[in-house]
Amino acid sequence: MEEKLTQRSVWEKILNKLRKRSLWMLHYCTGCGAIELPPTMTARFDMERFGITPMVTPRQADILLITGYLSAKTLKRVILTYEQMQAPKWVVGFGSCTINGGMYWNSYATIKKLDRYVPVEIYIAGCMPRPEAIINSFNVLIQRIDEGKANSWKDYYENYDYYKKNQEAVLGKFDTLVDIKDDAKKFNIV
Amino acid sequence: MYLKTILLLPAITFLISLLFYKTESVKKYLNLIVYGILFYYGIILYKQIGTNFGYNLNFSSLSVNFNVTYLGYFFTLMITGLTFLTVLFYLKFMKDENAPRDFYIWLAIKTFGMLGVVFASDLFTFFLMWEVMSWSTYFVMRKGENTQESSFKYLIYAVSSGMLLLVGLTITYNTFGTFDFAQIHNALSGASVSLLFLLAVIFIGSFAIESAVFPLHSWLPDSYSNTFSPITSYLTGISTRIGVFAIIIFLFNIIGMENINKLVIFKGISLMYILGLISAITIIIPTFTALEQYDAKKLVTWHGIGQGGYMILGLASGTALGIAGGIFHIVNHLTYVSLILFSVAAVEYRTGTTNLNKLGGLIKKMPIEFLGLLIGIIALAGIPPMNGFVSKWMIYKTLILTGHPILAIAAVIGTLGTILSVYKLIHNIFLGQLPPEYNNIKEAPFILQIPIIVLMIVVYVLGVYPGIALSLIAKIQSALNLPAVNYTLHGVSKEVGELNMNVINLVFLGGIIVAYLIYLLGNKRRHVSQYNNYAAGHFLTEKTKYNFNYKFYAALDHVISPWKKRIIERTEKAIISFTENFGEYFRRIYTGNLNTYTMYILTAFVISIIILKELL
Amino acid sequence: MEYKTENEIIKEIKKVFKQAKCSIKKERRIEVILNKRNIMEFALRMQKNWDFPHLSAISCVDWIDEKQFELVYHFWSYNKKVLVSAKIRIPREKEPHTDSIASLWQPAKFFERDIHEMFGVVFDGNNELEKYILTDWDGPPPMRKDFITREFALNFYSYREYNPEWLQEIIKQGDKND
Amino acid sequence: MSTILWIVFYPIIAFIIGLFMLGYARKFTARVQRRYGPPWHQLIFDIVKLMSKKTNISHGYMHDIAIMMLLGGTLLTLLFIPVPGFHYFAQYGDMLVIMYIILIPSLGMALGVGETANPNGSIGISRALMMLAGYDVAFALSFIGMAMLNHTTSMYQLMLIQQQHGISSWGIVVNPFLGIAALIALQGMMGEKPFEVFIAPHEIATGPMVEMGGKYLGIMMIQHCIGVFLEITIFINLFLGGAKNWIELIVKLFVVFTVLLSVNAVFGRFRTDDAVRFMWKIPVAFAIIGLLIVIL
Repeated sequence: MEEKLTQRSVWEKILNKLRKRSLWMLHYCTGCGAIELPPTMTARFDMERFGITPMVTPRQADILLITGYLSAKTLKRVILTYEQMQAPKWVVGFGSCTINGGMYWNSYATIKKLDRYVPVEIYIAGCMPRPEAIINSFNVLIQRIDEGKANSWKDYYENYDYYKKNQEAVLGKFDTLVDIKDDAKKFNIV
Repeated sequence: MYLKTILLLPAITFLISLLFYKTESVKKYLNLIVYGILFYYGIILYKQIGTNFGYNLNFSSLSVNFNVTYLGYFFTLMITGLTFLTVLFYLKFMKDENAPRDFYIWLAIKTFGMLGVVFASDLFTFFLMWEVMSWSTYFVMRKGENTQESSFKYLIYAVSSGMLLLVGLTITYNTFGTFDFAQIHNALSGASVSLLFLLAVIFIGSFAIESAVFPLHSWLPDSYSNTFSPITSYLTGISTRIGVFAIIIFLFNIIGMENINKLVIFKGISLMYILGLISAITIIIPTFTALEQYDAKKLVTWHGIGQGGYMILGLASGTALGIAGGIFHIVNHLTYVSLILFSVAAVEYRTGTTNLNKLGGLIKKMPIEFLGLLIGIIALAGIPPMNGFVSKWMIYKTLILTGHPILAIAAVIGTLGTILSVYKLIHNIFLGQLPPEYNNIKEAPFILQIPIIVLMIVVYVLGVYPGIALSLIAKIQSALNLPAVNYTLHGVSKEVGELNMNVINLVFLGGIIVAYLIYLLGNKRRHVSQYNNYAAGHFLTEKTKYNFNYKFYAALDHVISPWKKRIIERTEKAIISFTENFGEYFRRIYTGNLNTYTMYILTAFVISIIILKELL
Repeated sequence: MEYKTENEIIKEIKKVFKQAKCSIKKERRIEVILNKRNIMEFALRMQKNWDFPHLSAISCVDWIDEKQFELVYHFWSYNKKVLVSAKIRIPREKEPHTDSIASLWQPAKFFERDIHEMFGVVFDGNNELEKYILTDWDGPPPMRKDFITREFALNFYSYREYNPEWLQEIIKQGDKND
Repeated sequence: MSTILWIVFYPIIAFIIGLFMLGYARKFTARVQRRYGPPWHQLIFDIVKLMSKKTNISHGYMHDIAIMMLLGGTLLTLLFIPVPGFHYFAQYGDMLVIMYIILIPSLGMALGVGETANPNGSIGISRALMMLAGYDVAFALSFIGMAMLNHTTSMYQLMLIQQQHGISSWGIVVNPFLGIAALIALQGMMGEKPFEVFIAPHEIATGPMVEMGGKYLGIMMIQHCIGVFLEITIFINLFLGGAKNWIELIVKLFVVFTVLLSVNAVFGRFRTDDAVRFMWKIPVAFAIIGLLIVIL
C-alpha cells in the first residue's frame, strides 16, 4: 500500500501541524474493545493530553473507532455512521476481530476484513489491545497526519465502486442518502 | 370634513353587503375597495385633528357628538389599517362556498362602533357606540364551527361590562348633570374622594372586562381562536385594545393626572398601584398557560391577554416614559400579533390545521410565512431589533427607576414565559421533520402574503425608528396634559437614559457581516435532506416519525402544575351551576295544572287589597 | 417416597394423556414425551388447571440422523417448584409446520420467532415470524446441523493472506536488532 | 479614530482571553481528576481543525443564517459591555438592553438547530430554554436590585459607582445576597456542570450541537470563547466593580471562572425540572432578601 505523497502546499503543512493535535473520537463500542477506552481516558493514561476526546455524533468526529467484531447487521450501521462523518476522517480498527475476524473467524455472521468495506487508517493488534498500545497507535496516527500520509479517507472517495461492490456483496442493496461520488466532485477531493 | 366621511363609509359597506348578500365574489371586492378608501381617509384625518361634529337626536334632549383628538387619530389609524389588511386576507382565505354570508355586515357595524367609541366626545355617545361595538363583536365572533358556546360566554361578559358602564353613566349624570368629558373633569376636581373612588372602580371595572384583565380574561382565548383565522387576527389585534383606549380616556381625560394621586386607599397603596399589580398578574398567568397550548391560535390569543397586561402596567406607572411605553405597546402589539396570526392563518390555508402536534418542518415549503412568523415572534418576545423591545424597555425602565420592584420582576417573568412559548410556536410549525403528508405543499398565494410582508416591514421600521410613533404619542400625552416623553428618532433621549435602536441595529448587522466572513473561511457546504440525520445508526425513512413536538416543555410542566389551581374556571363553573339550580327551583312554580294558577291569582288579589287598604 | 410432588404431577398428566411417557430425571425435574398433536391441549392444561403459569423457554434440537426436530417446552410452577419439559418430535423437512402456543403465552411469540429464524420451523397461529437478529441474511437457517458455518464463512467472506511479504520484512527488521 | 481601533481589536482580545480561559477550564477539570489535561492553547487546534474540515453539511439556509446570527449577536453584546478603555457603545444601551441582546445568540442557534430536524437538538433547545427560564429570574432580580440601589440602569454608571472607593463599594460587598444570587445564576447561564442538562452528551448527544459539524462547530467554538468572556465580565461589572485596567479584569475573570469551575468539576448533572426548581428556590430567595434590604 504505497502512500501517494501529495505535494503539499506550505499552508497544508501548517494546517496539518495544528490539526494533528485535535482528534475527536467516535467509538463504535462493539465486542469487548470498549472497556479498554475508559482507562486510556482517565487519570492513569490520560488520552486528553494529545487533544483526543470522545465525541458523540459522527458530524463532530474525526476518528471512527471500531472496537471489536462487526456482524453484517452492525456493519450496515457503521457504514452509515462513517458516511455521515466529515472528511478528513479516519477509521481505527481495534483488536484482531477487525483485522482478520479474530476468534469469530469461522462465524457465518461476522465480517472478516474491515478494510474491504471501509478504508481503515490504523489497525491496533491485540485481542483487546491495552491502553499503552492504544495511545501508541494514536501517536502513530498523529505522526502520519503530520507528514500528510493519513489519506485513507481520500481512498473512499476515489475508488468508491470497489467499496460499494464489497458492501453490497455482504449486505445487499441499501441507501445511505449520502452521494459520495457527487461529494467527491463538489468538495474537489478527487 | 373627513370625520363625517369616516363614519359614513362603514354604513356604505353595510349597504353593499346587504345588496350583494348572495353573490359572495362581488361583495368581497367592493368591500375591499371601500375599506381601502376608509384607510386612506384614516391617514389623511391628521390634517383635521380637533374638528368636532355633533348631531342631536330629535326624540330626546340628548345629542351624539364626536371630535377628533390625537389619541382618536392614533386608534383610527390602527383600526382602519388592520381592518383593511384583514379584509384583504379574508378575500383569498375564505373559499366562496363556505364563506359566511353575513360576515361583512357585522364587520361594517363593528368598525362603525369602534370608530364611534374612538371619536366619542361625551359619555352618552361613548356608551352608545360601546354597545354597538360589543354586540357586533359577538356576531363577528359567531362565524365558524363550534363557536356557539365560546362566543356566548363573551356575550355574557360584554353585556355585564355594558351594564356596569350604564351604572357609571347614570351616577355621573345625576351627580354632575352632564356627559361631556371636559365638564366632568372640571366638576370631578371638587368631588369627594369616595365618589371619585366609586366612579374609578366602576368604569375601570367595566373596561377591564373588555380588555381581558386578569380575573375577567377567561372568555378571550376560546372565543377568539374558534373563529376563522383572519377574524382571530383582527380581534386579537384591535378588538381588546379598545378597552385600553377607554382606560386611557377615563384615567387621563376624565379623572386627569392631578387627582389620580388623590385616589390613595391607605398609606402607600394607591389605586394605580393596585392596577399595576393586577396587570402584573395578567402578564404572568396567561403567558405560562400559553406554554402548554397545543393549538397555535390559542397560544397566541393567550399572549394577547399577557401583552394587554403590559399596556395597562405602562399606563399605571404614571410617569411620562411609562405611559408612552404603554401606548406605544398598543400599536406594537397590534402589528406583531396580527403578523403572527396572519402567518399561522396562511399555514392553515395550506395545511388545513393549526394543531402544533401535527405540523413541522414547513420552513422548506413556506419560507415567507416562516420569515413573517420569525419577525413576529422576535417582536413578541421583545428582542432588540424589533419594535416589541422598545415599548417593553420603556416600561421596565420606569418600573425600576420609580421603585416598583415587584412589578418589574413580574414583567421579567412574563417575558421569560413569552420567549419559551414563542419558540415552541415557531419550532412546532416550521422547524423539525416535515411530515410526509405535507411534502407537496406550495407557498401561500400572493394575496395572503401581502399583509404578512407589509406588517413585517412595519414591525422592523417601528423597531429601528420608534421616533415615528413616539412623536405622535408625545402629542397625545401633551393633549391629555400629561408630561410628554422626550424621544429621538431612534429611541429615548439622553436625559432619561439613552436608548438608540439604530446603533443596536447597525452593530448587529456589522456582527453578522463579520460572522459571514468567518463563515466563508471554511470550505463549501452541502445541504442535506432531513432524513440524512444522526439517529444512532438508524436508517431514517418517511415512515419513521423522528420529531419532538408533543409536550415540548414537559419538565417545566412538572414544576408549574402544582400551582395551576384553575381558579377562574372553577369560579365560573360554580356561578353557572348556581344559576342553573336557582332557575330549576324557580321553574317548579309553573306546575301546569289549572287550580294552582287560580290559587295564585286569588292570593295576589288578597295581598293587593291589604296593601291598598294600608295606603288609603 | 422422596419424589412426592413429582409423582402427583405425573399421575395427573397420565390421567389425561394416557400414552404420554413421563419420567423424573432428577429432583424437581420431569420429562414428558408427547405426541405432536396434543401439545396445544397439554399446554392449555398446564397453564389453566395444573398451576404451571411460567413458560420459561421453547428450544429446538436437530436430530439430523433421525431426520427429526425435537421441540422442548419448559413449564415452571412457582408453588410446586417443579420444571416440566414436554418434548415433541416434528419431521425435519424444508419448512416443518406445528401449531403455535403464542395465544396462551405472550413470550412464546418471541421463542417461536427465534426458532423459526434459526431452524426454519413454521408455527401456525403466530403471525410475527419475521427475522429480527439476522435481518440481512438470506441464506439457509444457520443453526441446522447440515449448515457448515466454517465452509460457508470461508467462501462467502474474503480473508487476509496469513503471511504477506510486507509482514516478513517487518519481522526481519525485528530479528536484526534484537 | 481610537473607537474604531477598539471596535476592531476588542472582539479579538476578548476571543483570545476566552480561548485561554476555556483551555484553563479543561486543564483545571483535568487536574481535579488527577490527570494532566490538554495544553492551554488546545482550543486553537480544535478551532483550526474544525474550520479546515474538507466537507461540511447543513440542513438549509436557516441553519447557515443561524450560525451568523449566533456569532453576530455575541459580537453585538460584547460591544455593548463597558471594558477598561472602551465604553463608547455602553452609553447607547443600558443593562436592560444587554439582558435582551444576550438572547439573540441563543434564539439564533435555537432556530438553526430546529432546522436540522433532529429531535436530539429540539430536546436540547427545549431544555436550554427551560434552564433560561430558571436562572434568568434570579439574574434579573439581582440586576433590578443593583439598579434600584444605585438609581441607574446603565452598566457603565453602575461600574463607576462601584469604583468610587475601592473594595468597600463593590456590589457584592454592599449587598452580598444579590451577589450570591447572581453568582449561582451565572453558573446556570454558563451551562456549567450542575446545570449542563441541555448539552448532555450521554442523553441527547450534545443536544443542540448534534448536527453541527465542521465550520459550524468551529464558529460555535469561537462564539463560546467570546461568550465565556462576556458573561463573566457582566458579572464583574455588576458586582465586582468592573476593572480599571486589563490586568485587573483578567485576574478577576480567572478568579470568578475558577469558582465556577470548581463547582463544575465535582458535580453531577441536575435533571431539568430539578434544576429549575433549584434555580427558583435558592438564588431567588437570596435575591429577594437582597431586594428587601435595598427597598427598606
